[in-house]
Parts: sequence; structure tokens; C-alpha cells
Amino acid sequence: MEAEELSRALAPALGDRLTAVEPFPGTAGRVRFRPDGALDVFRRIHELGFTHLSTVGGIDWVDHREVFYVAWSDALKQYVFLSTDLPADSPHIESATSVWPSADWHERETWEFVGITFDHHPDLRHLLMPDGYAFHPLLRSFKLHEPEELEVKVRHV
Amino acid sequence: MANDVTATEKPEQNPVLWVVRPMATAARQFAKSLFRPSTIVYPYERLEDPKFRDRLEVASGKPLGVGAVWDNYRGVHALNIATCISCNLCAFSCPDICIEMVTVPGGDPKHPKKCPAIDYGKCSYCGFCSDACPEGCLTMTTRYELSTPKRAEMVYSPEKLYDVFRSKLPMNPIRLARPANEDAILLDPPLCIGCNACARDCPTQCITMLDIPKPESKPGEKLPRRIWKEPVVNDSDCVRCGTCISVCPKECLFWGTHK
Amino acid sequence: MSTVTLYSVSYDIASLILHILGFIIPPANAALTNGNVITGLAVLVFGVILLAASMLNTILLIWWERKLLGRIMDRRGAMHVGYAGLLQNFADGFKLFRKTTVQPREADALGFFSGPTAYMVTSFLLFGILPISSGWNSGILPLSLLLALAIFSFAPLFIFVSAWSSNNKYSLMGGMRSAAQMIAYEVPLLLAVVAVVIVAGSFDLTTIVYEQQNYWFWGPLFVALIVFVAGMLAEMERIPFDLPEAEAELVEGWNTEYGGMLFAFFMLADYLRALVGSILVVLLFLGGWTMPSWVPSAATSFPLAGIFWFMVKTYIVFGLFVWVRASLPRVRTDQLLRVGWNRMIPLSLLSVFLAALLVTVKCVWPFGCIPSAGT
Amino acid sequence: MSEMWINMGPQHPMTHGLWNLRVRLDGELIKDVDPEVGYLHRGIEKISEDRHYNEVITLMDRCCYVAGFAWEHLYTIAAERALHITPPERAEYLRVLSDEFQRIASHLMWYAAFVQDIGLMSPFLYGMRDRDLILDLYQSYTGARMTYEYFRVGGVRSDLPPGFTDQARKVLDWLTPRFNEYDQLCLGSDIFHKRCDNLGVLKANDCVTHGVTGPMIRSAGLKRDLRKDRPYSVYRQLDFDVALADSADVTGRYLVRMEEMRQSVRILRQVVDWLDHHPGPVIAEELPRWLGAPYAPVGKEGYLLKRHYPKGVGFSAVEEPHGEAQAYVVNEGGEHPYRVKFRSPVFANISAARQYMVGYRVADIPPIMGSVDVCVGEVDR
Repeated sequence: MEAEELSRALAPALGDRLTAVEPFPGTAGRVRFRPDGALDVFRRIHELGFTHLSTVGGIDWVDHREVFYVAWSDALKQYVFLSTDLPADSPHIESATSVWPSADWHERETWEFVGITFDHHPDLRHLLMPDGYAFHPLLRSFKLHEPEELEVKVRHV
Repeated sequence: MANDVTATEKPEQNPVLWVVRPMATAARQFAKSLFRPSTIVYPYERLEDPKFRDRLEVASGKPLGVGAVWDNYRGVHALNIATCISCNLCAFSCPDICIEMVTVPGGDPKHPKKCPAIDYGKCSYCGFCSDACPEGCLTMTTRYELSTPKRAEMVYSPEKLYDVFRSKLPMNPIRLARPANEDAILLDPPLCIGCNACARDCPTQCITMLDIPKPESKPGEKLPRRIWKEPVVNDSDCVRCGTCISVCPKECLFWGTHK
Repeated sequence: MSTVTLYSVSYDIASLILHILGFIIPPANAALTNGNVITGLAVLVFGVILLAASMLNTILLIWWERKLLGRIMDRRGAMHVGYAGLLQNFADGFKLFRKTTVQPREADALGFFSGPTAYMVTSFLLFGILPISSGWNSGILPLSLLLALAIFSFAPLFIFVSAWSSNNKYSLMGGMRSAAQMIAYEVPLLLAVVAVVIVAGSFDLTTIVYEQQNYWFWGPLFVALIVFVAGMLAEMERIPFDLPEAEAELVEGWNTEYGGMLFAFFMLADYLRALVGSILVVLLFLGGWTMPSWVPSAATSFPLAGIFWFMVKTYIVFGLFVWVRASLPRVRTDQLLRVGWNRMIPLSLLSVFLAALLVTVKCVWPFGCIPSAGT
Repeated sequence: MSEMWINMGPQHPMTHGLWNLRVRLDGELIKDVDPEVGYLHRGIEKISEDRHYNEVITLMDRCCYVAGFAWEHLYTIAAERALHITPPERAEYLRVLSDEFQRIASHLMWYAAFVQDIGLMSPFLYGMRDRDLILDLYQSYTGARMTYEYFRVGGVRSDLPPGFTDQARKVLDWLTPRFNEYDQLCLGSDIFHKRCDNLGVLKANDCVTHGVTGPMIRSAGLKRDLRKDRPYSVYRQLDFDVALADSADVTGRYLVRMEEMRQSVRILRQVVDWLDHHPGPVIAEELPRWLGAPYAPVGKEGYLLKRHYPKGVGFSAVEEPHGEAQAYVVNEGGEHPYRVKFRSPVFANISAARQYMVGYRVADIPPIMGSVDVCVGEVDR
């Protein structure tokens, strides 16, 4: 299944909730959608045979945040890559756990690292970080070290 | 899908044999290892010790000559201070920032000679530094015993690394296959002020400052305040350490390919 | 040639000590060399010899197990301390004895400390009962077999006490399993012993050994041997029946909270019991210290030959236990109990029936006849 | 006895690694489980943002310490897609060689740990002994036994030493009869079947619903192997079968892994033959200098802007020994990746623990968890 085919399969049912379907190497295509219609998109993708949700992740683009999903279809032997942009000030999206139960831990991890809230998630608590950890480490504002420190260490002349 | 089933039905279970089959296998193993167990007696026999190699291969019953593979081991570094050019590439390439360049005697007072000191408390033995070393003076050896009662002793000074070098341990011969089209140091001429910093600090002395003609000053236009020299890099001598780039006060040097 | 017995050796040592003392302190000479005093000290020396011998054997047994296991696992086992690691266990023992005993805050001190101690003491008691060679026992006990098994079955009580008072969930589960398993396997074990007793006609271990002069009991009483060995494995808590200390799920089972000297007590007592188990197998089924008549007399008539052959047999039997341990996985509690109640008890009843049959027909090919009663 | 929660971990013999399985028990019966992970979290995804593309590879070996090569391969594919680099064919074969040896090594490690979980003592040493031969091979061409740092974006570090292929063949010849020996020790024993049959059952549908992959899903009869379904690297040229079982239980997973090792030996024989006859470069020629090559770091902004960096995103998925791993590398220009996201198969497999553990007994926890083959390094990353 190529991107156009995917687009044809998705577009009628989803209408303007679907923003774009782009070719994406290694997958059937990257489906970009509007976050408010997320659950419909998930259901439609699930109906297309992508029954296995592989992963959920987030990217902090400073001015906005992206959340992406990777699903696999056993019939098509293909991945599909879903992604949507969320505003940086209140990033939240509907949880995919009602469609794919396997999203549970991946969404917990994404919430914990990138600070994206998943509405109606059954158990949104810390997974890899200790309970009560106050930061979202994969945000760009969370610095590992100051660049000056590194420079002082290795500058020699 | 039926023809894809390659893993196997369960073997028939024989209640009489109950526990006999595994016990027979264990007994067979026992008989074999009674004469030559696969282990070695570590503090007395060492895999990296050339004396034991042939004996071990036969004695342990292994199909592989364990000694022969040992030369490639990435252990403690050996540093040949004599050929070190203080280019810093090892320190730059270290992902763990465990290499610090420290002064060793032998340089002239204006440009002290700096050689790597390695903190083995941080080192991950990735070998990036010995890959990066342009002179082949920093290599990895088969030494792996590092335990010491003091954490400070985990930092190996260049002298200590030189001792490792002199102990003539086998050295890891693996070197990174370097890409054919390496970038060169290029100059952005309008930015250069001819300050000589790059030529002064170049570890291989491959940068020479050449005079450039001073342009005629037009009326009403001020000439930039600079020395009328420009660096020229001898690409065949250059080890691509980028020291010149890092010391350039005007950021006029950069990586690139010649047109 | 006067027979050397354990008591005669103790008596000689005691009288030697007292005579030397008397020589050093002349005024007390007469009082010290009094026959009663010597007898009293001899009893003490007797106990000390038993204790030392059993300790030494236990530690040797651990070495034997480590080396055997090592070779089966394609490695060498302990090699560093002493020749071929012979002194490794002494080193380990010293290490354990030097360590601090950590008592968990919520643990019950009385049970926590008395459990392992009582466990080890009762295990040592067994050595006062078991005959090692002709004359090398503590006297004629008509019911020595019953006494040995009675003391042997004290263990679950102490294990449960120490597990309960550790105040740890793993310990508790281990203690529960231990109690359940030991009680379940007590019954087939005793029934298997009954089969031997029927054939030998006595509860005295020495008599049982002498009843095996024509043929050892393992042949005709093979079913009883199987049941006895399986029951013994369960009683000794060794793989495949080491559920109470199944380290995969229960950490260390009932001795999870123990460290240092108390753990050494447990460890030592475990191997004491393993030694006793092997000795019982040798005594009941493998003819004890006697050897079959086809063995050349030179091999059986040198001094202390009985003890030598007895020890050889014991270590071989323990080697079999080690072999089983090295090659079988652990069973599950419910399976263990099901096997215990459903398979072992019928089998042991069968063995009793076979023993009765054997006594009735007297002679069985190819083993020969049992000796007539009263020899 | 009323129900109780016990913590199996973080220091517990059952947990191969550092994690915690909270179990609610009614006597010996499991009522509920709640895996807790994160004890080994090192922030690999975060550290990667501050490292050069090649320096991330040093982290990949630490990601899963028994299957380092699989993760190196996963990352290099994604990074190469993000950076628009094609590795030479010989490098691809070398990667597959490393991958498949790694699969055997990882499965041997699993075998060693798994038999220990069911109380079988000596095969532990057999598994470790035979794995050691593979580590010896690794040492001969990478220089390390566990943390190889051998793959590079655009190829591999160096070519094989002379005589390697003969030694590899010797090892393969040694390994083949060993698998039968393992089977004798496990499948040949009645106790093994008593312990492992119909244990930890997770049917194919539940596997898909809960994101379970790898030998677990193949043991349920679902033919799902990325090496066949979406062949990456040179798996398209290689001839092998997918190991399957239908029982969906612990024994099934055992059978699948054993068969996978045999299939790996089959693949390796082809790869070794190919490598003998096709010399060539092992690293891409058009590799840009800045790609992980050392250079003087400059604190001043602007220096980096003087050259052209290609942008791109790379997504890759490989069949790791534990299951299906994915990597997503975002390259926004510059010498560091902007974001690296990894999908660990074990992470998903143990997230479904409740599905295959409730209802069994406490003594079944080690075999079930052992059959999942938990590698905490890649769960926590």
C-alpha cells in the first residue's frame, strides 16, 4: 500500500480531520491529522487492518509538539506512521488505549518524557522516572549540561 | 501457512524415561570435562598470554583458538609520547569526555607539549580515540586489569600510558577505514585578519602564512585593520584536527571541499 | 587382633589425657586416673570425635559436591585455596563466622536465633545414632532406625519457626512449603523403611546391615529404594525438590533473612542432613560397611576397612544426588505434593507388599536367600 | 492467608536485570501483577541529542547488553535513512553476520538464564560456554566482547581479519550438535514439560492487541518476522525459514528460540560463504567528514552554519532477538540528531504481563518471565 492508496482509503471517512498523507520511507506513508479528530483517525486506521500499535512517541519542536504513532498491519505487512502537531502551551490528545490497548505504556512514557497529556488514559503515571518527578526530560528546555562546561574541559590552547 | 511451520512438535513423552535422558546428557558432559573442562584457571593462565595460547586451545577442547583472537582486544591504551603531535583529536573524539590533554615535558616553553591523560573511570573503550589518532601513537592494548583501591589512580597520566606502550603488549591493529573524500580546511578570505593563531597552534605545522597584496585604499573607504597575510593549508600534511578552526578569533576557517 | 571401636578409641584418648595430667599434677594422680573419671571423660571425647568427624565429613561433602557439579557443568569448581580447592570450604566457613549477624528489625529474636541453632543441633544428634562400622557406634539401640528418622523429622518445625520469625514474606512461603513437603514425604519414606524392616526383621541399624550379608537390599527392594531416595531428596530439600529455597522465585526461601554465622548453621545442617541421608541409603540398601563375598579379602581386612568402604559408598551415593541435582529442573509445589500423595504412597505400599512377599518366599533369584532369623 | 502484595525485585533472582514485578498473591496463586521499570533508565534518547551520529552507536551497545549488534543495526539503518547514505554491500553482509551471531548469542544467554529459572543448573554453564565462542569471534573482528562499537553510519568500522571465516565455520560446526544437547536436557525431561506446558499462554489475538512481538508472537502461531515481512539489509538474498510454534506457551517459546538459532546457523553459513568471495569496501565512500569524525568543538554559534547539512527523517524496524525494535531519527541539520526515539520489544512484551501471568502460581513466575526474555537495558533505555 502506497501513500496515495492510503490517502484514498482514509480521506472519505475522515474528511478534514486528515491533513495530509505523505510518502515515508519504511512505511506505507505518514498520515498527518488534526488532533481534535484523533480517535476517529485511530479507529479508521484500525479498521484498515493496522491492528498492532508498535509505538507512540513525541517530539518537542519548541514552538509546538509532535506526537506520532506507528502501527503495523499483519495482512498488508506494512507500517503506517501517524503524526499530529499539538500546541506547546497545552499539549493534549485523546488516548489511543481504547482502540489499541498496547498504547498504554507507550503513552505513559510519552507523557513522562515530552509532557503530552493523553485524555482518558486509564493510568497516566510515571513509568521510567521516579514518582513525582517534576520535569519532562526530553523537552529541549531540559539541558544535559551547559555547553560552556564542555568547552572549558576540552579547550586547550 | 502450514509449510512455514518449522519449529517442531513436541517429542513423544516416554514416562519410563522420565529423567534418564537429561541425566545421560549430563553424564556425557561430565565424562568429557573430566579430562578437559572448558574453563581456564584465570590468575595463573591468561588468554592474552602468548605462553598459554596453544596449550589452551588444545586443553579446553574449544574449536576456536582463543589466543589468536586476543590481539584485537580493546583494553588500556598505549601512548607513544615520542610521536604524539598534541593534535587533540583523541580528546575531541571521546564520547565520554574522559581524555584530558595535560602538559608533558619536552615541548618548548611557548608551545608546551600536551598528551592525553585518560580517566578509566569514565572510559567506555569504544576505540574512537585510537581511530582518530592520525599518527597511530595512541593504540589499545590487551591489558584489562584496572582495579585499584583509589579512584584517583584510575586516571592514567601520559607517562603511565607510555609505560603501557613500553610493556610491549599486543596492540589492537583494527583501524577505522577512513572515508576517501575527507573535507579540507577552507578559508573565508574577507573575514581573515592574518593573526597567525592558526599557524601558531597547528600541531603539524602545515599552515603557512603567506603575504597577500595590500589593496589600494580608495578615498572615503577605510581599509580593515589587519595583517596582510593569509593562511594556506598543506592538505597532504593536515590531519584534520580542526585546531585552527577552534582558535580562529574571526571564525573564518571552516570545513569544506575544494571546488 | 582386638577390634578397634569408637568407644575404645575414646577411652584410650581419655585415659591418655588423664594420665598425662596426673603426671603433671602428682597430687591429683590417683583421683584423675580413677576408672569412673576416665569413663566420664571418654564419653565426652566420644562426643567430640563424633562432632569433629561429622563436621569434617560435611565440609568434605560440600567440596565433593562442588567439584562434581563443576565437572558436570564443564568447569573445575573451587581451585584456589588448598590443593584443588580442598580448603576452600574452610575459608568460606571462616568468612561466614566472622560476618555480623544481621537481625531484621521486625524479626522475633527468640525464634530467629533458636531456629537455626536447634536445626543444627538436631542434625548433629543423628550422628550419635548411626553406626559407621562394626563397633563404631554409640552402643546397641534396638530402635536406632526409628530414632534416627524421628530426629530427622524434627526439621520442619525448626525451619518453620525460623521462617516465621524472620518476618519476611519469602521466608514465610518457604517455611510453609518446607513444612508441607516434609510432612508429605515423611509417609512414603517411612513406608519404604518399613519394607526394609520387614525383610531385616529389626529396627536396629547394625542388625539391618548384618542382615545384608548374603545380598544387599537394593536389588530385591528396588521399589523401596526408589521411594526412599525420592523421599530423601525431598527431605534434604535438594533439586529437583528444593522448593522451600527455590532461589528463582523465593530468593533463598526460609533462610532469606539469615546471614553470617546463622546462615552457616543452616548450610552446615543442610549438608549434615544430606550426609545422613546418604548414610541411611548405604545402611539400609547398600550393605553398610560390609562388602560382598567376591571382593578379595585383602580389600576388606586392612585396619578400618569397614569405615573406608562405608565412606566410599556414602560419597558415591551423595554423588548420585549431585548428579540428579545437576541434570533436572525443579518441580512445582502442587506437582510435588501430587507426586508425593498420588505416586509415592502407592509405590511405597507396593514396596511393603513386595517385602512381605520376599520374607514369605525367602529366596529370590539371582540374589540368594535372606539369612535365617537370629544370626 | 489473605491476599498480599510482594515485590519481586528490583534485586531478585527472577529479575534478570533491575526491575520490579509487584505481584498480588493469594497463597501461591497470582491474582494481579504490576511491572515497575525504570531502575536502569539512563536517558539514552536524551543523551543522543547531544552526540554525533556515530557516537550514538556507543550507546546502542549499552541499550541491550546481550544484543548490542541488533541495536547498532537498528540505529544505523535509521540514521542512514535520515542522512541519505547508502552503505556498501559488503558492509551489509558484515552487519547481517554480526546480527545473526548476535541472535544466537542472545538466545544462548536466554537459554542459560531460562533454565536457571526453572532450576536446571548445569545447562546454564553450557549456554554461557557456547556463547563465549561467539564472543571470541566478535573479539577477533571488533576488539570487544560485549560493547562492540563496530557499525558506523555508512558502513562498518573495519573488515574481517584474515582467517575469520574459517573460524566462524568451526564455531558453527560446534554449535549445531549443541542445540540437540540442549533439547535433550530440557525437552527430554518430563519435569520440564510438567513445568512449562500450557504455562503463560498468550494467544495470537492478544499478542497483537497488546503489542507483543518476537518469539512470543511466533510461538502463538502468527508468522511475523521482519526479516521476511519487510526484509531490511540483505535478508532478501538469504534463504531461511521463520520458526513457528502453535502452543503459545513457555514450551512454544522455547521451541521457537531453539529453531531460530538453527535458522541463524543456516543464514550464517550463506553469509560466510558470500563474504569469502566478495571483497570490497566496508564503508561508504561519499561519507561526509563531519559525520562523527573528531574535530575541535567550537562554542561559538555560527561555525556550524558554514556548511550544508542535509535534513531528513529516518525510520527503521529490525527483528531483534527479543522482538521487533524500531528507531526514529530526526535530522534537522547539524551534527547531532534532533530526536532519537527507540521502540523496545521487551518494553511492550512486559507491559502485557498481566495478560499472561494472572492465574498461574508463584513458582511459575520465573519460567514465564524467563520465556519473555527480559533485557532491562532496552526496556529502560
